[in-house]
Amino acid sequence: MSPQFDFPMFVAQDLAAARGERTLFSSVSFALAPGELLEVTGANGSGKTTLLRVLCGLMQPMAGAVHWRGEDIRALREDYHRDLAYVGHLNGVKGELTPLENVAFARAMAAQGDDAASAPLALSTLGLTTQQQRLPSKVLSQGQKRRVALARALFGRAKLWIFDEPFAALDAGAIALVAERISAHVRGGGVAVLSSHQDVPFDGVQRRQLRLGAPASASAARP
Amino acid sequence: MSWGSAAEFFAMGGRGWYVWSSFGVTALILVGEMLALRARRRALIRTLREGASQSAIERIESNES
Amino acid sequence: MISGFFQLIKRELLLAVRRRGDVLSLLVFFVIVVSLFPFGVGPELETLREIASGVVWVAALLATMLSLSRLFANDYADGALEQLVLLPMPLTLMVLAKIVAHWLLTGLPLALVAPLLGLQYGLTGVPLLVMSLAIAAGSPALSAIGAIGAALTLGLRGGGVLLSLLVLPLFVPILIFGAGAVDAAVHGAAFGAHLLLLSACSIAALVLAPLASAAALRIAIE
Amino acid sequence: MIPWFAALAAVLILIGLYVSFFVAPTDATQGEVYRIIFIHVPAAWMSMLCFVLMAAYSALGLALNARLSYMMAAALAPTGALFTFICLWTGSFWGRPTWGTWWEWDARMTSELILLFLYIGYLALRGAIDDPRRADRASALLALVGVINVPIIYFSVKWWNTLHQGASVSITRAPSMAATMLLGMMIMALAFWMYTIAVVLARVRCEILERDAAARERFTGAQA
Repeated sequence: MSPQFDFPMFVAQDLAAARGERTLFSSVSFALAPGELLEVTGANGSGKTTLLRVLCGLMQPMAGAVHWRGEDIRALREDYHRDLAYVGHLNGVKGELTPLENVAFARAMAAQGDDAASAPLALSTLGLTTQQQRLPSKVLSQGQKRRVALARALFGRAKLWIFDEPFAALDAGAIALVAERISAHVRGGGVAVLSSHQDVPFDGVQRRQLRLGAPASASAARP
Repeated sequence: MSWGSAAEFFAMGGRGWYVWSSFGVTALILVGEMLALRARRRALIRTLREGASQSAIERIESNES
Repeated sequence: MISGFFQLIKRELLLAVRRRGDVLSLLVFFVIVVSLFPFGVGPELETLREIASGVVWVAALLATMLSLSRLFANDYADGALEQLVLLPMPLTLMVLAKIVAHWLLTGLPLALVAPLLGLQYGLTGVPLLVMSLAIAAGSPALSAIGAIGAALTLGLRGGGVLLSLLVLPLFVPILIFGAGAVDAAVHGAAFGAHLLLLSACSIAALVLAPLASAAALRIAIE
Repeated sequence: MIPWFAALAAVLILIGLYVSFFVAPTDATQGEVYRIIFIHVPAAWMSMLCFVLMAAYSALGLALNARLSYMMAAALAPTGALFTFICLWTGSFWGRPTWGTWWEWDARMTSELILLFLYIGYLALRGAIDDPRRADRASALLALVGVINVPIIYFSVKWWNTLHQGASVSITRAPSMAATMLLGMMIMALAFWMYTIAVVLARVRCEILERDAAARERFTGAQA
């Protein structure tokens, strides 16, 4: 199914979410066409993580809906997950397994079993030496574990990338590498939504901002 | 079923202790639950009165009756 | 879809091999608990033979109970659970895979070790075989129902005690049929019905529990 | 509306007591002590009814995501647990003079005991979760799993009981049910039902106030 370029792939309609009784944000709406990147910014505790978790279906919003290719993600569920790659605050890397095993497992589960061989390639492009790839992940540093988590997502075939502060704990070299991968993905017709505190340049990409925490309803302003 | 005398009624055929303690415990629990609820409600009203404006209290009490 | 199911079981077993201590500590706990009873009840083989089925089964129940928190807690802590929920495969199937993996790491070892303890209680021959069969047939239900409890109490304070409070009452039918089977074997009575009832419970649990457990997981990771 | 149910409950209890003490005849075998049945059996019925209602409201809550039905389920739990406790207490007090043992491993009493554990599990789970949304939905799921297991537990206990002791006289299969006895139990059961409605509604109102107060506190806190 060739992606029609004008058709908005990823739409959020007046989303609202709360933590306990306190409303974090309300009537958040945006529509992303292929080849667009949305950056969610806002102070700590303004609900960035909650919004991203609602977008990938981990959390039910109090109000509003999220549509992927015109269908509500609650109805799509598994099909939606096939097109989604999510990296949250937690890396989701099993300490007892080596980075290779972690990425290979994720790759096999995401029904892209064929390129299990590309796991070493993904890890090495993110700066993990072959020797490091064979150690149990728990001995790696936080930055290296973050790379393993990103390696799982950055080289898959998912069309929609949702990353929660992907650059956290990464050094400058890694940040450039990851930013480049994300830009390439978006330029190639993918969609990306990410939250971050550092202002990282994405060359050749139409970037939109969504500010959370502003008292009035936050809507995505075109740059 | 008529009881000879009040004493006989309480003796309950020699098993009075069991019968009356069962009924007593049941009564205790039921009444206790009611009182606990009433106390909880009164405490809530008090915290609400301190925290909130007077109008909120009237609204609560008005929809009471 | 199905390859994913076995992939997940393979990973769980791989994890267990890397953390060899877990299965071992489970078995040691099982053996110690069963071996404690003679000190309380006295060493006469007559009485031990009578209580053997009950003691072994309650110990198996407690051992399974203790290892239930391992089902989701580690994945919840390191974020692997989120990735599991976001897999392109139904979460119910993935939970079933986890339950089967958990059974392979608890129910099966317990069923293999149980006959040895039976010897300790003066049982020989058929009852030992029935004991192992009963535990093997009943423990899938323990893992399945336990998975619901583990998912419900994920990340809560006092998780262990709370988990046992929720799950042990639901284990009672399994305990009754399981201990009943061994007891019947010990007294030479027919134990076929018991084993059938046990496997029926297990099959029902393996079909229904993943649904409830998946729903509980979705609630827990919010 | 609550005072109506409370008044109705009080009236019905009085009538029930009158019937159980002044209308029901002395029992041939057990003499007077069997009168405990007039609270033991209705309490057992109510403990079952509350659990089923709790599961129904939980299912409703999960389906419609309606906050109120979660609250109704939560409000039913303590009352149901108390009725289970009353049933167990009166059962053992009745067993002592009649069968000489404080605890009779009879099928009905044993499953009542397990029902009490289910109630305690429900209340413990609800107590352990702070976030109201998760507490509602997790406890609703537990109630559903519980209600599916109650019949299984009952039949397995019944099967286990007949296996070990043979068909011993079941504690609640009282001596020949004279019409007035049945009437007495029916009235008491109705009285307990009215009482439950009154208590549950009152507790729901408290729950609403509490969540209202919590929200207001945070709101006023934020403003100050």
